[in-house]
Amino acid sequence: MTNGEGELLFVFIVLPLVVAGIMPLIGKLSKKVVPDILTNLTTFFLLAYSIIVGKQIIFSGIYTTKFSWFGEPMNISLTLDGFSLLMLVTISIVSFCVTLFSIDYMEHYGHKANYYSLLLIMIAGMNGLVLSTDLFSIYVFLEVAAIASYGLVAYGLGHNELEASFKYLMLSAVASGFIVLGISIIFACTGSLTFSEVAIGIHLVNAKYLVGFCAALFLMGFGLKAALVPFHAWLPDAHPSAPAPISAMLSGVLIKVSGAYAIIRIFLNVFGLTYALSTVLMYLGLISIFVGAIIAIGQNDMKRMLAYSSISQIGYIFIGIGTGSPLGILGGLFHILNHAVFKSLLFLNSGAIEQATGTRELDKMGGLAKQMPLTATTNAIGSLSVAGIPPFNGFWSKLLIIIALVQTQHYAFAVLAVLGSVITLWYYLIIQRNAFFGKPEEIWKNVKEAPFWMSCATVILALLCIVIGVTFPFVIKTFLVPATDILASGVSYLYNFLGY
Amino acid sequence: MTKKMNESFASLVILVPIIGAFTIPLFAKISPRMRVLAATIIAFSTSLLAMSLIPFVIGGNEFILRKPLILGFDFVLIVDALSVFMSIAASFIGALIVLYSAGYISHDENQTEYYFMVLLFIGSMMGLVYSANLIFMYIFWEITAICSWRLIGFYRLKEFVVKANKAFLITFLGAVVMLLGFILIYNQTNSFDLTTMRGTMVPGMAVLLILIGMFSKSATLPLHTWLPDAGIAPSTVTSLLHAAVLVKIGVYAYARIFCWTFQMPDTWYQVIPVIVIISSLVAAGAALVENDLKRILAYSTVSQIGYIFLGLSTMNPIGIAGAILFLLMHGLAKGGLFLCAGIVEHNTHKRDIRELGGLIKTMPITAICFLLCALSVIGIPPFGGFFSKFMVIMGAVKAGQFWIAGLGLFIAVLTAVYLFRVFNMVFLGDYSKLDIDIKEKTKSMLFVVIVLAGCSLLAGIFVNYPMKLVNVATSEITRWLTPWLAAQHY
Amino acid sequence: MASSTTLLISILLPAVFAVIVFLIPSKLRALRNAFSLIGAAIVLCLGFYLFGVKNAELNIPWLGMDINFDLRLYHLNSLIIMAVSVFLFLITIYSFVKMKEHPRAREYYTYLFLTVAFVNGAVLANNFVLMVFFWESLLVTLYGLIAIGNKEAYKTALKSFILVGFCDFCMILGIGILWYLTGSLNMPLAPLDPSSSGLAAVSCVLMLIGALGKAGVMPFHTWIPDASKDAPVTVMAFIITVIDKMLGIYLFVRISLDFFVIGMNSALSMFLMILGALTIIFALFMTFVQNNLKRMLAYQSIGEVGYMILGIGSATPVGIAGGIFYMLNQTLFKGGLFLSAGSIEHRTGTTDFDKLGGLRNKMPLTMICFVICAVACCGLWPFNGFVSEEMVMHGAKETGYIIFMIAAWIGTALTAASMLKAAHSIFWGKENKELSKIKESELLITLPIIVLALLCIVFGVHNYLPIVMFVEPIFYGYTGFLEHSGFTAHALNFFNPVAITSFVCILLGVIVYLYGWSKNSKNAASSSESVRSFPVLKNIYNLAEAKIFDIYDQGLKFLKVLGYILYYGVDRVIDFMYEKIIAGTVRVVGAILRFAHNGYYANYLAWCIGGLIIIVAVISLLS
Amino acid sequence: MNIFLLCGLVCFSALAITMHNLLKSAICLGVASIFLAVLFFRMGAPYAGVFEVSIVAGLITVLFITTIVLTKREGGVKERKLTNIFFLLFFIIFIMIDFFVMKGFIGNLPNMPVGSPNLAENNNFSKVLWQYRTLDLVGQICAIFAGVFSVLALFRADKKENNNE
Repeated sequence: MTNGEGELLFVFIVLPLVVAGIMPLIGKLSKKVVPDILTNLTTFFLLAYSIIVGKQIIFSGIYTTKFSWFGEPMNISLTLDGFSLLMLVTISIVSFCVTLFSIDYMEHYGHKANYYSLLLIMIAGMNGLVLSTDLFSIYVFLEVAAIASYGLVAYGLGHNELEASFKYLMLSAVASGFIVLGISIIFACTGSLTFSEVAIGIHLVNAKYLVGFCAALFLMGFGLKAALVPFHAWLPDAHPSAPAPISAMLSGVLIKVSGAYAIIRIFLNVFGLTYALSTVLMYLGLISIFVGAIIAIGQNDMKRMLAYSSISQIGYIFIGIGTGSPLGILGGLFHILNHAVFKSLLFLNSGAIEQATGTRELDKMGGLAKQMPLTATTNAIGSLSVAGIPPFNGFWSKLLIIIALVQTQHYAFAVLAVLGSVITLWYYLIIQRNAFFGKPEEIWKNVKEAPFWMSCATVILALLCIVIGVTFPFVIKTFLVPATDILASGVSYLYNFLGY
Repeated sequence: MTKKMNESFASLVILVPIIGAFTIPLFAKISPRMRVLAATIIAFSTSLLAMSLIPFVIGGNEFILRKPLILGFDFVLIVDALSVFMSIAASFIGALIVLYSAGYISHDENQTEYYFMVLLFIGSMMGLVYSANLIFMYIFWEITAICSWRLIGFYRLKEFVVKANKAFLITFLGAVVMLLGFILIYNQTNSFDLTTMRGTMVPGMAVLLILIGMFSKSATLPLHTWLPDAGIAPSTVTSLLHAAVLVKIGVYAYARIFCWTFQMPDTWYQVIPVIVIISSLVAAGAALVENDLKRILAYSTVSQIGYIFLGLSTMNPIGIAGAILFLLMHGLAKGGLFLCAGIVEHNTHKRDIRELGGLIKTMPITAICFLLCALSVIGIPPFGGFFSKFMVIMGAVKAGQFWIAGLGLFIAVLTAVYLFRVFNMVFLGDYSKLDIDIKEKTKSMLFVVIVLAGCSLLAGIFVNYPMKLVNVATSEITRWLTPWLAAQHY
Repeated sequence: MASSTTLLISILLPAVFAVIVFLIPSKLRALRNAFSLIGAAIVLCLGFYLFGVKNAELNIPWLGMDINFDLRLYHLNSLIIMAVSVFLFLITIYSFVKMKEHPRAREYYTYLFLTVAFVNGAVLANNFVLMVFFWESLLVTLYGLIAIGNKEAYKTALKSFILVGFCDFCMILGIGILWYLTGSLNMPLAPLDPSSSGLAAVSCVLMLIGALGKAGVMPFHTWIPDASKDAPVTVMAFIITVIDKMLGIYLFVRISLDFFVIGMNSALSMFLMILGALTIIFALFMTFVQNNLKRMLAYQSIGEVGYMILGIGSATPVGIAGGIFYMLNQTLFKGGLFLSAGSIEHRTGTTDFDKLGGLRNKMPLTMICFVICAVACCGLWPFNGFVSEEMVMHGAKETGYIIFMIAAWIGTALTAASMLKAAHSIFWGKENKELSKIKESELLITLPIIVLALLCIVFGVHNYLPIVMFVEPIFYGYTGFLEHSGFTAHALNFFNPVAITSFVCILLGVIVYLYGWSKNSKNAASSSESVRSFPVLKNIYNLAEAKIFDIYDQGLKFLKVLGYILYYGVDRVIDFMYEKIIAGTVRVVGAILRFAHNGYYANYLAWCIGGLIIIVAVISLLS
Repeated sequence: MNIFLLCGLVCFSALAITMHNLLKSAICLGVASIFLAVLFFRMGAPYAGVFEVSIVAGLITVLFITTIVLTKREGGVKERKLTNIFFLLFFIIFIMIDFFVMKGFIGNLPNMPVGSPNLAENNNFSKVLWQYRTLDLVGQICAIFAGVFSVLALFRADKKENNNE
């Protein structure tokens, strides 16, 4: 615990906030150019910063900050351990590519400044959520990101955009209600809200049923945010109407941060993964894999199909984490990173197609590979890595998850997970067949390739897919192993590190 | 050959085609001719590299290159007689096919992707052949699945792409189930490295799963329907798939995993020959009834693959040697058959054999090459096919399975019947049906077909040269087998 | 050991000649003819030299796993090599003229020499794998030789390829099982007793199928009559009558002497003799009915194979010797008959009885040789046929079963009748107008026929010469054969019961023919009508015409039906399973689930609350 | 006494949902929040009670009523018959479960561990907010920013429509 470097961590929240604040003013000056540059600079800086800070973290253990402001002792405790570093890096990668993509994409939406401010607030909320060590601050930052995302989902102002965003708002309001109920019960039991004290408190007062009830509440609340199956209904409606970069941000990162991160952090580090929790997590994961995959096959709208596929991939993450074995957790976390990368790539691709052809209907699209070669190749890479074909990154995380399942004797789960990835490949081949691989239709004769910035974003993500796939040992060693050690050590991690 | 040389050659054999594949788009920018030239040079250099490993391996010594990564996924290359023989067979025929495709798809579009995928295919095949780590073997296995998906869907028509998807899905299902089998083994021996696990007993469940994967890749009965459907691809692709590379992967994996390394529970040694013989019987029956030229040849591949599996599953030296030799002979002969079919289709644009007839007058060379290759596939002596089929049958007999050997010979007669049915219908018979006059156009296509037919004949007559390498490979495989064989009262 | 290399040369030389002949462009016909004649001559000398060299051995390591390239020369195969080389020489001379204007003559000569090379190889081989290698290569040359016939010849070529191929594959299985029992692929020195174990019997039967299938025994014979119609007559004469018969019987003898021990009156010998008898009866009944000379001779050659099997099958010394001697004689007179049929066809263009007639003064030489060979074939007294047939009869008598004797007698009678029919309708029948200006065929054609006819006479009259020189040495190695081997003693004396009965049968045959001839208004060609219309025989003949007994056609129908069953029964079902069932179920389930997502907010909320309740219940239950 | 307030709160909010007329349901919502405020005061959370009365009961209800009046769409929102019955059924089940489960929890709710520094009794609301929960303050700022900007984004439409650049 080195004080003094607190400022380093605080930057993650303050910088996007400040830039978001001044963005409307800049919006007045110049409609398009300056906001673009400014936002891309901030997201790029965040990306570089998280990697650099990450480097130090790896060598010097955990970062907690306590610093004073204008003389008064402020106790803002932010922790950056391996797991939150991994999430930070994921957030910044996807947000950088999304902002790059939206330079061209948001042209015809108008009012970029507004859009960027909301986006930056969402990033700030997510960063805050990842860094916080306190149950209630997780809830607060969760709400921040949620509010920003309501606004962004409804950005298109069309009838169904508004309706989808309203539905999303209402459902997450209910979810937050249950989360607050859970937090208050925990507060009642342990008298405090910071992870370490809650962990100690729970350990002292052996209220097993109470903790179980709170776990259920959290699972419902954060599960809805993470679009697990019984609570997934809002995602497939929110995505088609949201603008492409937003749905990339939404299903690429927001689900994982506000849903998966919260559940994993609380269940593994605070409550400690009991047999009941792990079975519930695994069964939920399995159901969401199959429900998501099977519905996705019948879809005709490309974005709805990608939304359902996100639900199914989230299922893989939860199955991985649910096993509780270090390898399973490693696989789950690796899948968080991979899924963020290739799912946002696929959404950005669908955005590019929508902008070029104006339609999202799969059966209307002909062989676009001729006119849009770059988008076709990146989409192919993305689809193959989702399905878990070896040279790309998706394969390694699924492989680790399946090995963990087999090692913990969950053979049925392993077989079903494998079947899930076959069905995943099936509907991605349907996309390929309809959108790119078939004979070019006449009406798309004059379709042009996606503009520069959009294709540049997709290429970066596609390269990332390949690079992670090929250099997976390096990626695992630097980012994932520290995160896994923390989670695998479970509740004991809090005793010796954070009990100040 | 110093150790350094072998190491470099082994890794070169894999890297040259894969990196070469990536350079093809660059050459395409220069000019179409350059692209074709580059592709053929790369393909032939791969096969030359593979052949250069023979002197090292013929002495019977093997060479293992190991690069440890995390979690037991260390990258292991093994250069021994089995892998060298397999890589030569695959790369030589692959190179010929690339040469042939220069003439064949000269006027189709997206050829760059075609050459890229073919070279990537050969490269990943080399990778698979030399890798001794189950996970890397799986990786190359999947890359070939991707390449075959793109190649089968080459003509981009809607129903063709549906067939390509079907092929990709079935092979992926099999491969993923096989991966489960690997993980079961990993669970038991917690290592993926084959070199350290020679002779260990493997649980029945893992065997079943891995077999499903192999059967899906090399198209044996329950999972074979994708291979005839893949007939819609350009015939260079089908010949690449059927003869040279794709179907051989499953069989090679069987040889490397179940003959070279693991020992299966005893019931499996009775069950596999039965499955495999039924598969080749059904495929032979189907080939007798089919009317599409390429589908017949595809079904005949399915039935010949049955023989290779039969040879390998007999677990005695002569059976295994026969199966390994079969790989080469079948590759040459079936490649020739497909390329002749390619010439016929290229000129007449007809695929249904009932519409064709009397082509021997206009295309004499193709007809003769077709006949020679057909005889080699049937297994008639002066051609190489005879020795391999003979040894496989002898292996089956020595393993005590007389009924299966008898059925095998009956299937050989069936093969003769349907191959000659095709030959009579397409090349002999009355010429009136075809109105357009067909001449044998491109010389490069003919040259390749003649080379393949010649190789089948020469391989038959001078069979003792390939046999040397095969004997070394068999002795290596049976090194751990002999105590087990003794136990089986042979 | 210079002689061991000559073994190798005897295989490679004809092959080299074949390649050279193939390379000579078809236009330079003269050069090619000359070259093939010289080649044939060299092969002839080689044959005689090898016959001189009694024993030779050669083994070179070949494929490892005790498959090695070893050849062994001893009396039996040197005899066959010599005979084949003699015939090669005669046929090459004959083909100069006959095949002059044939479009694919180049291929013909190539296949001819290749066949001789493979025959030498097959006969000399001492390792089973090597023997099968050469044996099956003959399939290819046989296919080639028949395919160069007339336009429809490729169908018969395929038929012969499939039938003989099937028999060869049975032989491979037999060899495999023998290998399984004896453990070595070399020709076993210690013969195996087939009755010792079920497997040995199966292996022996399978190898016999292989041997006899080649020789053209009953079930697998149907390709020979078709081949006689389609293939060129020289091919019929040389390949099918000489080479196949010799090779088949050679292997048959090796099986019954070296590989297995077939005791007298043992089950196996009984099986063989019944097979022989049936073949004789069936084939010769068919012979008598034919009205084309070539088809008649083809059926007759099948009949003669029946005699050989009867002889060797009886497993008595005199029977075996008789069978082998019969083989030699058969090649002579059958070859002669075919060649004379060839010369008739060369001149008149057809060999149908009703188109021919009254050629006796137009083609005197052919007529004389034809008659000599025909008479030798019937087994009339002074000729070689009589000697060998009588030995076969003695062998059959020694086994004690009279039934086989009766079959042989019927056979002789029918042969006599059919030969008389042929000779009478071709040479003595009414003059045919168009054939008025027919001349005798050139010297080059008649010379081989004359040589063969002379050989028939010599082998008949001085029969101790061939027996002592050719047949007897075969048995030197085997015990229990030489004591009572007085073959030569009663060779030619006519006055023993067996010889007399056979003479009576010939007379019976002549009477049957005369009766038939007189009944059908003196027309020789239709003289067999009366037998044809015999009540029981009539419908058998109709069935035979309708190819009921033709194993190839029935086999093809069976395979077609099997193919349909397998294709629609198994393959399409599996494909249906992938296409419809799996894809269908997934889509249906997908549709059901999609129905649940109907976009109402209340539904989604209900889902969430329901999920919460379930999770609470599960957690409280489990923890 | 608390129980009566609780029942009042519950039935008024139920009424708010099932009422057809928008205006009436807004008023019911206001009354329900007043009940809640009284409950807060009775249970010794004065600050919470103050906030509840002033903001939720006052401001939000006023906002609802003004918007409903301004938009003049008196017509009620007719939910489908099915959802009403379903809602009622669901509501009753939830109440019953709640009744049983809560009894078990409240029974063994451990007493509040005394002496943790940031409990409300021994220091005032502001100290807690500023000293101990400063991070949440930052969160509040972000939330306000998010609210403002999303309103800005959502209502930018009319400007875009009329000058439709």
